[in-house]
Amino acid sequence: MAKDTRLEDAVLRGEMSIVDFCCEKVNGQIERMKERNPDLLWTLEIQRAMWEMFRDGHKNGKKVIWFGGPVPVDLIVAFDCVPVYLDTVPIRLSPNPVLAARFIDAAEKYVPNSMCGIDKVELGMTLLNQFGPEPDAFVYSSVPCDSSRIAYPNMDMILTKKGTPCFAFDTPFRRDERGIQYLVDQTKRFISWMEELTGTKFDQEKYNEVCKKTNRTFEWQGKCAELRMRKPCPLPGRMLVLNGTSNAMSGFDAMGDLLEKEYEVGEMLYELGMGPCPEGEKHRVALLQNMLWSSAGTMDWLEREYNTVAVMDAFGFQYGDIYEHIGDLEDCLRVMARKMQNNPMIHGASGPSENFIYLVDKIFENYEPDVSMFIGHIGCKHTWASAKMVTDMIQEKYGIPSLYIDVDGIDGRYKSLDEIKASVADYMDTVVNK
Amino acid sequence: MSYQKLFDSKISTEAAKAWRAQGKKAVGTICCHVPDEIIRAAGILPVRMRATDCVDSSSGEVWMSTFSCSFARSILQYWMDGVYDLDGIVASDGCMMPSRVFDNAEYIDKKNGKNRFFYQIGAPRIVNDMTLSYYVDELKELIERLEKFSGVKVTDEALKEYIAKYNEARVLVQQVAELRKADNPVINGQDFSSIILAYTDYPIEEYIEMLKEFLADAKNRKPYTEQRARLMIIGSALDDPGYLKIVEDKGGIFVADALCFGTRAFPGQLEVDDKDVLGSIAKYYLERLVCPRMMDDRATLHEYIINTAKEYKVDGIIYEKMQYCECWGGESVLLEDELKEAGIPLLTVEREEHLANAGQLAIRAEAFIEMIEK
Amino acid sequence: MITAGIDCGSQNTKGAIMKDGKVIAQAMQATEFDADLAAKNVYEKMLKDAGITKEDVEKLVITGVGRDMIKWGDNEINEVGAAARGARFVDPACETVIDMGADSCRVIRLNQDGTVMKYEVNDKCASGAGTFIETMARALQISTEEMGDYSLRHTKELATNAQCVVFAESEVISLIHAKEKIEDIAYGVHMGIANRIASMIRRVGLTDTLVMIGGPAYNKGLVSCMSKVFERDIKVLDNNQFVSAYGAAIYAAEK
Amino acid sequence: MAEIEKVDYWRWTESNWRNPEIADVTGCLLTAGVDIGSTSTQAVVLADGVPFVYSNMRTGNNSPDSAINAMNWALKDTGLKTEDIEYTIGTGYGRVNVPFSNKNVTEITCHARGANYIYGPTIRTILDMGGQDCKAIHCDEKGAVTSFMMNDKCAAGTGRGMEVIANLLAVRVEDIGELSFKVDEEPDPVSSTCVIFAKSEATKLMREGWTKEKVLAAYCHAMALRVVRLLERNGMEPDFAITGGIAKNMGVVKRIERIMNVKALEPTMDTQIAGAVGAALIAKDLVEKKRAKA
Ligand SMILES: Nc1ncnc2c1ncn2[C@@H]1O[C@H](COP(=O)(O)OP(=O)(O)O)[C@@H](O)[C@H]1O
Ligand SMILES: Nc1ncnc2c1ncn2[C@@H]1O[C@H](COP(=O)(O)OP(=O)(O)O)[C@@H](O)[C@H]1O
Ligand code: SF4
Ligand code: SF4
Ligand code: SF4
Repeated sequence: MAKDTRLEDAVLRGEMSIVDFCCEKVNGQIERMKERNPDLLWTLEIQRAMWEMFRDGHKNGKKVIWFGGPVPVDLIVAFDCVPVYLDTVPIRLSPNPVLAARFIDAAEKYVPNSMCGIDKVELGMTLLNQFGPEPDAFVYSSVPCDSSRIAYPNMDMILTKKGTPCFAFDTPFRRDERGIQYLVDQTKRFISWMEELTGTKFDQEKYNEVCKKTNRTFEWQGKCAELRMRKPCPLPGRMLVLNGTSNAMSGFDAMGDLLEKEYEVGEMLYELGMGPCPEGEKHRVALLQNMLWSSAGTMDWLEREYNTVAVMDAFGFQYGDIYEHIGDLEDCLRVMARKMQNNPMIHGASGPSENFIYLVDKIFENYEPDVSMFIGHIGCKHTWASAKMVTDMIQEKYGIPSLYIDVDGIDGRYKSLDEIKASVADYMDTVVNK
Repeated sequence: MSYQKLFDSKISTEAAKAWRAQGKKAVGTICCHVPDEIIRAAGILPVRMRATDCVDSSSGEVWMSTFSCSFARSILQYWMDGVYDLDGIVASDGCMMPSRVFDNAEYIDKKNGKNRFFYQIGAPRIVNDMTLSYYVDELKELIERLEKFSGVKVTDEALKEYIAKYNEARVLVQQVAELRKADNPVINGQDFSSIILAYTDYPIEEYIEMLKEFLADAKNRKPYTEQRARLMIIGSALDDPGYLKIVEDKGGIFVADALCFGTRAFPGQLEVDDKDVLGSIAKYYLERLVCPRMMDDRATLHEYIINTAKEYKVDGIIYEKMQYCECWGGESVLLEDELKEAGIPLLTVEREEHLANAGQLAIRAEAFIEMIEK
Repeated sequence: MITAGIDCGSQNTKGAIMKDGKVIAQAMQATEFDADLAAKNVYEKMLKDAGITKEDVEKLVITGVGRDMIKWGDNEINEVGAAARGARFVDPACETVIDMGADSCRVIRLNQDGTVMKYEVNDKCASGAGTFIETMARALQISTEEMGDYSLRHTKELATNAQCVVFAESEVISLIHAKEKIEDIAYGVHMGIANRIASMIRRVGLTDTLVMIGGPAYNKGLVSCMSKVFERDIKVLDNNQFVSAYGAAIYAAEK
Repeated sequence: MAEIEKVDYWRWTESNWRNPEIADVTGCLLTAGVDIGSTSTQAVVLADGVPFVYSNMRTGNNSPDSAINAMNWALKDTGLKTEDIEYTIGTGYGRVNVPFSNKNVTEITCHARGANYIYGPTIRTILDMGGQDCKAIHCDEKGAVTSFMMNDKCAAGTGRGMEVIANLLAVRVEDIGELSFKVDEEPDPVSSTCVIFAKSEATKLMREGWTKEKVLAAYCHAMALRVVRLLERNGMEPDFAITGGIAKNMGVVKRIERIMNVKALEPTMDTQIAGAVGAALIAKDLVEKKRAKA
């Protein structure tokens, strides 16, 4: 039976918005899941909650705010607006190369094809104006990543022409005290800007509520991360993708609920001595760059074929900061600033390479992987340009060599799942299993 | 001493060698937010690093991968090969590529037990009062480090002295650029590019002398008369007059540019506020037009390009994009349409630091010239 | 114990039969479209040469890019593992192996115990492999085998720049028009390849000993250019085209 | 030991032509264009701006010889000699090597002018697909170039790749187009259009039991996709036409039309001579301009 591609075709013809597509897709998945695997429904709920929130934002009388890079999301939520984390779009579209290609090609009309697929999709979607609800504002930052530093200001200019207000944070290159203060100062301006945008005053009470929810999200996320440190690791590698979403949705109950559930299930599996590897965990791998969004199937396959589980990826790894003095605005702003600086992969492992090296070192220390893979997204040239330093460190300190392969995490046309698997298999056979 | 050195684009290390022979320090600088005035005031010679004539960047590639801008990668190669024998590097985070040159150079240096001087300035990408004060703080820290390193105290007097010198050079370079406005200019693109590149290697005093001598002699030079089209060049870092030569051999003449190694590096004058000398420096460097690394002055950059093209009576613009250079690569989104609106023809070409496919550039350039010649 | 290995390359299929750590037969044939047939022919020829039958062979292992096409082996091993084993067999001291074939190039760094420490594979552009040289030889109107000798006789350090096989071909032709000598052009071509694979080698780490295997290793001009780039001798093993087939046969004898 | 080439499947047919409607050219203004491409060479002679004779042959290893041979072949049996031509323009990648030319002009300018003549003044977008490169050209109603774009660095997706495949599969390049439609379902494009890797990929597919037709379809498909990107980047404005040798390969042309959802204009003459015709027309303009001045 041929696959039903009516939804995809509608998007390709420009007749359906991305948001509607994602909502329909996720609802379809949920229906199927109800029949086949009702136990796993919880894994999809967050997707539904998020995409429907994007879709219905205007209907619910809220402002829809696009954001890219590290920005104080909790404040957007506290102003009762819908925060749309743009990176979720390319990541959501990437498993379908044809769909991603529509937006990538639209962007490539202007920008070089070497630009990161994440940013190409975001720019392409803006050029084609196909997200769905028109954004009421766009907030972004000068993340230390060239691709987004080019894509965002371009999107800013396109949106500004239409009269959409935009706000840009200047992310300091280094992580230090001066940088934190710098971000706090900018955030204060951002609060006034939001007041003007929404026509409401900043509400400390509402913000406190959001802080609590965010804390809950990061506490559970921390616990899930700890679960992954256990041996055998009870959670599948594929779920690492969620780390991206958690950032965008941390201020909502749904995210905390999901992670709590993930933790419960993981704890249960651990008790039962079960995990994603059918014959028990033989190896654990750390991904030095991002998750393979376009080919997450590689993770399932590694578990099945090699009993090897991905325990952490460098772009999803968080040592999430927690608000300690909720109610103390100055203190909370500092925590937020720290989050903005520490966030490893809201386009993260960027800034000075030493941050990246430090981050990966922490992963090896905490998760004790015995396999190291740099499955490098080609768009992310600045991580590629630190890769040797990082892998040299791993070799010297932990005695583990690293596999390098080039992939396009968003554009599946670059390398197929089979090609990626073949390269990984060669490595597993020759270097890991000797 | 003659000004002929101005026309030799090869990297010259003699000035740095002579400087260091006196027991003084010389550092490499990378990118546009490193104020040379400060480095000189600390008694240190700044040498702006470039990669002219680098044929093989395979060692650079080992560290920075094939997915890196070859200009940046070649600088790392030169650094590793010892082409630049200097006491350290001061960089500003222009785009991520030079930042990685800096990171890798520092890492390799430590690994080899050398421990030279390394400092990277975090330069804002947005211009307002808040970012300016952040930049001032970054420069203050730079000064502290430099003082410790060279043992020379950076005083306001010294800063003012060098500001005056660099201002003088700015005026002179602008005068050289003026020459290009003539219908039959006495310098072409290759000449101008070499003149700008010379600035990277020599102490400012020496550079000023050379410029003065050249300007005094300029009217004796034979004007270029055979050109079929007046061109402007914009895009990624270009430190190779040989590249311009290919186009000029086909009958074009470059009369204007918007390049890192071009007029754009010497705009206006650094106005000093006696009460806040460092602040004046910061203001000048932050506010001057640099490149698409800045996030909020794209419109000004585009305006600059269009106005310059008009002012210099340009027939067409050649926009060269280094492979893997996002910074310049992504500028087309709005620029293309704006140029179209202004009626300025545009040719976009990809390139690499090492001039590999000269023939391909030649054919594009020639066809472009045929298209725009009057 | 008798084992066999077959290396089904993109251009040639090579085979070896080993008995107690010694090679007793080897054969080679162009792979062409029917990899299965080529492998069968190679296998039969070897059996005949060795004077044994299939039943005498305890285990047959297949390697090479075409290994998926051959279903009658007892096991398979990937190209990296085979090359590593083979190279260690022929030269027990080797640390880094450059395995160049018709379309591909791999650089493999070995641990002391002969297992693979790390490796690099070029699979995006054919500009650093045998076919590149073949195409240039055709443009120069000499045979691939002659390229090496011509290059060794160069009198000038000509540089060629183009990476793409096709553009390189026209570059070579324009050099001929420019009356450059074939010797110098051949040298330029080899130097270009050596420079292109230099970063692969540096990435796995430059060791004291480098060995080269695969068909292009017969090309003395190429080898000499590589020696020049790395400032050290490149060892070329005997029977270098068969090394991976040995590796497969050795793997068959393990466990 | 020189290599023995068995049958050269990539050798497309060379041709020459004479306009049957022009019997006598005495008194006519004769101008010529010689296009020395990477793969093919054409010589076209115009009589008062109307095509009189042309030849189309393979470029040899020596461009000046190719130019002379092509010209001689075109003029064969006309009683004319190269010297009888008033003005000749050389174009193509070997344009500087036309010994008897008065001037040289790039193939981009010439193709636009030639296409304007062949397809009429409504032509706005021209895709020139040759042996080693691909160009998307925009022009105005006079056939003057307004913008253009070429493939960079990598020759993937050009005629040379097609020739390699032709040789590999033992199919004549002329037959590729037709054969490539003899498939039940359009296969996915080959993933690599690199000249070398496409060969190994095609070999691999053949080993997996694909038919020749299917492999050809997959290759034509990939090639079409590649050039479409170039077209999209430069913008597509009708009317649209394809020139160059690959324009004769319907396997690629039809696929481009399908992907872009446009119809290319039907050529009225050999698409490979567009460049040379353009050169000869520019030659005519120059002579007329000069005469007007004098
Ligand atoms: N004597 C030789 N001199 C130079 N090159 C050779 C020689 N023999 C083989 N080659 C080259 O080696 C390549 C084939 O090597 P091989 O290892 O068999 O490749 P593969 O394993 O990819 O089939 C061809 O490109 C060929 O040109
Ligand atoms: N009748 C034909 N059918 C299909 N392909 C053809 C035909 N004639 C020529 N070609 C192809 O066209 C290409 C040459 O195109 P051409 O425009 O002449 O190139 P160039 O101008 O670069 O020399 C060759 O690769 C050849 O294979
Ligand atoms: S993956 Fe890398 S290049 Fe892409 S957006 Fe993130 S940080 Fe930037
Ligand atoms: S701006 Fe472009 S050319 Fe300059 S260093 Fe960055 S990537 Fe390279
Ligand atoms: S066509 Fe040329 S450059 Fe492109 S991948 Fe192939 S060999 Fe490399």
